Amino acid sequence: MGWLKWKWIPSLVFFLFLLGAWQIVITSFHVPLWLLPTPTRIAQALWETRQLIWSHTLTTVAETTVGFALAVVFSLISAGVMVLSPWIKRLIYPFLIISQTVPLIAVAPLLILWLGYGLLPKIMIVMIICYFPITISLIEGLELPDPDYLNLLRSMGASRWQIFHIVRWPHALPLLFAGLKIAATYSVMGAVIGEWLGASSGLGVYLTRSSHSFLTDRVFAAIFAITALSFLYYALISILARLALPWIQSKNHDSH
Amino acid sequence: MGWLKWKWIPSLVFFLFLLGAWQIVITSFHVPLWLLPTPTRIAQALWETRQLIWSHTLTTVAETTVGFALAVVFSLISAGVMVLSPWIKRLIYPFLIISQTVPLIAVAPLLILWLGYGLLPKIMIVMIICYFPITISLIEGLELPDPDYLNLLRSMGASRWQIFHIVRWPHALPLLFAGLKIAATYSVMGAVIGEWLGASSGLGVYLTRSSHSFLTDRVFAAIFAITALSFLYYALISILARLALPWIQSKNHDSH
Amino acid sequence: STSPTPATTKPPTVVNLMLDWTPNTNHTGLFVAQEKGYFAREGLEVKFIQPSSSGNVEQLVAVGKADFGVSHQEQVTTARANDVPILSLAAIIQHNTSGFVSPTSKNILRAKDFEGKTYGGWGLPSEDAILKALMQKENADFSKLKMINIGESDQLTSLTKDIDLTWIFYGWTGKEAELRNQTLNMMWLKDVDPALDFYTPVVITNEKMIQSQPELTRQFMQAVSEGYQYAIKNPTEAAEILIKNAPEANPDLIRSSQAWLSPRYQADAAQWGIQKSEVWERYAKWLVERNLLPKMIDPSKAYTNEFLPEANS
Amino acid sequence: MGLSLRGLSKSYSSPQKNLSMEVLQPLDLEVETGSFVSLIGPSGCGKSTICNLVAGIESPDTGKIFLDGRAIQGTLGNVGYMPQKDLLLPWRTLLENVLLGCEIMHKDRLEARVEAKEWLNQFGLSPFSEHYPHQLSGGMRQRGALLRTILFGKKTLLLDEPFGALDALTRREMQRWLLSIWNRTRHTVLLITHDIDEAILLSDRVVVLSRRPTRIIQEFKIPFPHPRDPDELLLSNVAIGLKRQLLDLLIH
Amino acid sequence: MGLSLRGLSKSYSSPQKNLSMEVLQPLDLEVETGSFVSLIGPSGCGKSTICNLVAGIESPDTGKIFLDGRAIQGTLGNVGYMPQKDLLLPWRTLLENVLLGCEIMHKDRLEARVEAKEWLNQFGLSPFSEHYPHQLSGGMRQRGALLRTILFGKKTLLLDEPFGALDALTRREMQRWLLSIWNRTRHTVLLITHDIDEAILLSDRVVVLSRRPTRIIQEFKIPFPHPRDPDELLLSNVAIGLKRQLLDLLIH
Ligand SMILES: Nc1ncnc2c1ncn2[C@@H]1O[C@H](COP(=O)(O)OP(=O)(O)OP(=O)(O)O)[C@@H](O)[C@H]1O
Ligand SMILES: Nc1ncnc2c1ncn2[C@@H]1O[C@H](COP(=O)(O)OP(=O)(O)OP(=O)(O)O)[C@@H](O)[C@H]1O
Ligand SMILES: [Mg+2]
Ligand SMILES: [Mg+2]
Repeated sequence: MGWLKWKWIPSLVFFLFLLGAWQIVITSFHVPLWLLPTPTRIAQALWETRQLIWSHTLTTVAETTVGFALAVVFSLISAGVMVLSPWIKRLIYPFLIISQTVPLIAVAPLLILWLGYGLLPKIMIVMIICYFPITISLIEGLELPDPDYLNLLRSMGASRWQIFHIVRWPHALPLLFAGLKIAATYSVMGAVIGEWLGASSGLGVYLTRSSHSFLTDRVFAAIFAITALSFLYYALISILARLALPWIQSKNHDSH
Repeated sequence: MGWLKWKWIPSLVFFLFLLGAWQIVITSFHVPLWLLPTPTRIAQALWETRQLIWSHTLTTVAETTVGFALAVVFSLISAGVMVLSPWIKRLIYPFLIISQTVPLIAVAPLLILWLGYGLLPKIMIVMIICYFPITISLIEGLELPDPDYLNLLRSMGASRWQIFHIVRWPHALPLLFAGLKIAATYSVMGAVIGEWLGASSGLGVYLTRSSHSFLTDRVFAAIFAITALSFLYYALISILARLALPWIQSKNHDSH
Repeated sequence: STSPTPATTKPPTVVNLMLDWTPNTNHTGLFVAQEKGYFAREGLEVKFIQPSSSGNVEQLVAVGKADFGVSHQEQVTTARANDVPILSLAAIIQHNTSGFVSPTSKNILRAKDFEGKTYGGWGLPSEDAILKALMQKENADFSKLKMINIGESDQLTSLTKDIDLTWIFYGWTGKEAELRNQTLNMMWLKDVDPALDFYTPVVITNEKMIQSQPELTRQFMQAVSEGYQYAIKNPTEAAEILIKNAPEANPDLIRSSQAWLSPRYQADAAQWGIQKSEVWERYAKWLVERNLLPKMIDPSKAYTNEFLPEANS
Repeated sequence: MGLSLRGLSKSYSSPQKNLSMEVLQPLDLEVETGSFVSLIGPSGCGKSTICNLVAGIESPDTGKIFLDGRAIQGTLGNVGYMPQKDLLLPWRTLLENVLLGCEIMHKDRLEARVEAKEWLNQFGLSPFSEHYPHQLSGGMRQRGALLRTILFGKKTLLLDEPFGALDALTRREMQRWLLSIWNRTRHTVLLITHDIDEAILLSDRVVVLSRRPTRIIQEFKIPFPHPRDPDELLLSNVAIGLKRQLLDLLIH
Repeated sequence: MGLSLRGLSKSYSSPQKNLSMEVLQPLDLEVETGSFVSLIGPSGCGKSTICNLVAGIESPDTGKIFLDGRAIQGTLGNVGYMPQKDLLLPWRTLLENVLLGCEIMHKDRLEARVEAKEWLNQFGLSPFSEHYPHQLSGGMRQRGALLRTILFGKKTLLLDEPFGALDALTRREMQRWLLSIWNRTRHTVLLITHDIDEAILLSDRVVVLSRRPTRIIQEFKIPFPHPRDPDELLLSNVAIGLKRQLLDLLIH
């Protein structure tokens, strides 16, 4: 439980302080509920609709997990291909950059139009959002090992594949995990955008319905659930990274 | 004109080929215009509404530029403070991570509710989107110079501020520019989300109106304009980076 | 009654008007009032703002970020039941011109046929209730209708693909279907239950506005009213005014929509904009009976005709 | 037989002015099987380039390289190459690093491990076999790299300044190690060094290279028999005379 | 007067088992003003630690450091320190790097530039003053670092293996440079080296340190007068005798 360390205590205290301040300001200024609810109201809404939120969360988790996994698979394939063939890289790389500038919220409705209202378009949106940071960091990691390492292995007569899995891949792992963390942070947002644009269940649906019913406390409950879910993914990836990178782990430990 | 190099020719050819294929598929399968327009139709829509697009673009440019600039200012201040005071960093850093997991599209309507629908909420959204990547990379850059450099300067009796501007800052510059590039890529999307939720002009407004009038060719024209604008920002930052980092420039040139 | 004040003597009062959606023929009268100078004559400078479909006009008007807005009786009712202090000043269209549509090829003629079908909606709480009521009347099983939320997507295209029926405003989406030669079966909401012949859309403002600036409200409504009257009398010219103000929209759609909608603004009412208490009461009761409102609202506080101009003007 | 370079030349293109820079003039060199030859020469003269050519990482512009009569220029995996940097992979423990060659050659894992552990023991590295490189001192890392090169199992070794980064004492120890290993195994060794004492101590023959473009200025036979006593040898008059000669050659 | 260390001790805590590792036992050392003292000792014995203490980057556990009678332990900016790595800032040209000290001391820019250019000229670095460090060879970088230390303008210099990464020839050149500069300026120098020849060639006194925990085993006076002739000096019998003594001491 690395994240439950003493050093986070001040942050936690600060967070509770902020919540308290929020509560006091709202109640003392009589801000109406539909404008900004108090933390206790939000907690109450969370508790009252916990079953509803839970069932919506399951949908979102399914979309996010599948989309994320697919993004990882595609990243591995395309980064691998681009690293093994510089020619293909030169062909595709500019599109990677440009694709990132295409506004997702404008394209998402089209995706839904083409792919229907099932899980598919949300999975696609999550995948698109996650694909870029993972691929970019993976390519960088696979390409940047010290050429001296590569030459050493070449001098030993290692095959391309051996060089890949002995040098390039372990060298790319830390960067890959950095990319995965970013992707995890954004993945839930991708699913919510997708659901917002058309779905029958999911946290995005819960969010829209609450907002259309002027239930601002539930809107905040939805925001809380989405944030918590994203953070959970982030924490999971962080723990996975610790396990997968023992040498980095030992390095950081030694130097502190 | 570094980006107009021979090495991008294959990509360009490939891009034109894709456009051609798109055109042929649409026309030969008689896909209706409102489902997916041909590239020529999109180009036509771009040309016909060029003045309209231009005026909407100006609004978006204004929002993006101001939001981006503010994000840079806040990043500089907060990263500076966090680097100079590790205590404050420990207090704030977790919130930085968590803030990134808060779903912007859920919070954006609230922002508009609190700030009105003028330029302000869009600028805020752009700022929030840009702030994170800039700050994270800046902090990393400012914190990670080889401690031997810091010790060397300390041994010379340099002040904190001298160490900051002689070592930390130049060391952070390449990472800062990497963060700026990411921020530039996302900034336009932030403005479009803001406009989508309530505005009287901007590319997001053009996009929604076209979409609600079932003018799919103009929807694509809008997507094109947004992409082009984002890419322009990206290119600008890249050029700026070259000018600001002569030593990296010379390094890359030497090693190729 | 109001006496026109020359715009030259006083600087105009700035007024923010928030639409409910992309500029469309529901808004024609507003743009006419702008173009023809009715607002200016009343000493007003009106700024138009447009949200996306999931916008929050009601809250924005309630907090005063917008002075006036375009909304719907359903939203106003739900909002008031949640203590959001807004009210309706005029019904833009006298009768509900919305309804459920399905492609003719699917042969959905009655609510009984909804079973086993997919409905694509806006994510409004009232949708479930209306469809449920509709189906119960014919002893159909509501649980067999699949509900999905289609948000921003093109409803007509969705009808050809993933969904079987949806809820449209005939004056806009129905007209687009005609332009596309897409034939639809329409089930008008007003025919389902008299309670569902509610006002959609309406002009709204907040309670503070009518209390603190009744004169401004009256001036504003005077101009709006004249704008719609012009649109009723001159559909062709009104359409061109809207086209000028909504350059992003499809002019053909606007023209055909305007021709259809102009006679329906006022319809059988004595005056444009008039609202009846029973319409507000009926609909709110209907919702309360189905547990869709946290509490019954006071209809007399939800709307007012007070700011409409005298009938003879 | 052994390793022989015939008429090897190599130029690099200088990026700025599209000029080509001649590094090796046609160069001939013989390293007989089982002999120990040192190359010594000014910085930047092309010593590492020669190693890269023999290891097959780069190809010569002209000329051939023969290993036991077989032309091997441009082919890989023929010799054991220990580059100047230790290049231990940071994500592998010392043992895994040392086993790298066996893995690439698809040798039997278990057998290789047993052999590697025995060698690690001899090198005084047993307690550190599960350590990552950053947990080792410079000397340990360099010993690991040498061990990796030896365990790769080739009869011919290229050692490019193998002890460059070590302090005087560790360096002396390593030189003794290398000497004792070589006495047992009699590899064919081409050693690059900038330390004249080291060259005299270890080699059968020392080859002195000129500044760029590089040619061989002179060769010295080192007349001491094997096995050698390092402590006495270097302070002997013959060694001091050789050293003075070598220095003169390198300076002028 | 000069630099004097009195009863200096320092321990590091070992992270794994919360054990503390004693690096310096109480240690006394005098470096008279204008004299050149070399420290020599096995790797990891604490030589760099001594430098860090004198430079003020770290604080001693016990003991004091006096510079011309003033206690300076834990205070910064008193001596010119050249660490083992060259540590030229990659984003500054050679000239800007060399001027680092003047910038930190807020000296007059123009004057400093003129002086720096003259020194660069003397060091044979004039044509490279606008180059970035990665465009320089290792020798040039190290000369730049030495120049930066000298231009910092302190009378006392700490040089931690200043020529560690150089090949034999460049190293010889650099030693001559240092010798000739010192002959002119007569800085108080504390030099750390692992090269016995270098220590003999440059110093007035060589101090030999033991393995950890470190104490002084022995001191040697080097009896050659200044200015010295490097070529002859090292091959003289006195030097060879000293070298043998030093070696014996370090090995056993
Ligand atoms: N890839 C390359 N491209 C261009 N020039 C190169 C390249 N590799 C080496 N050189 C040049 O070739 C020359 C010889 O380099 P090499 O590394 O063989 O020298 P060396 O004798 O090993 O020097 P050192 O003792 O410093 O290791 C150098 O001047 C170097 O600048
Ligand atoms: N910050 C530190 N934390 C813990 N141990 C340290 C630290 N700095 C140095 N040491 C230990 O102190 C001892 C002395 O280190 P130091 O760097 O002074 O050695 P040195 O004599 O300079 O060696 P070398 O010749 O290899 O440079 C070493 O064993 C090292 O592991
Ligand atoms: Mg070399
Ligand atoms: Mg040291």
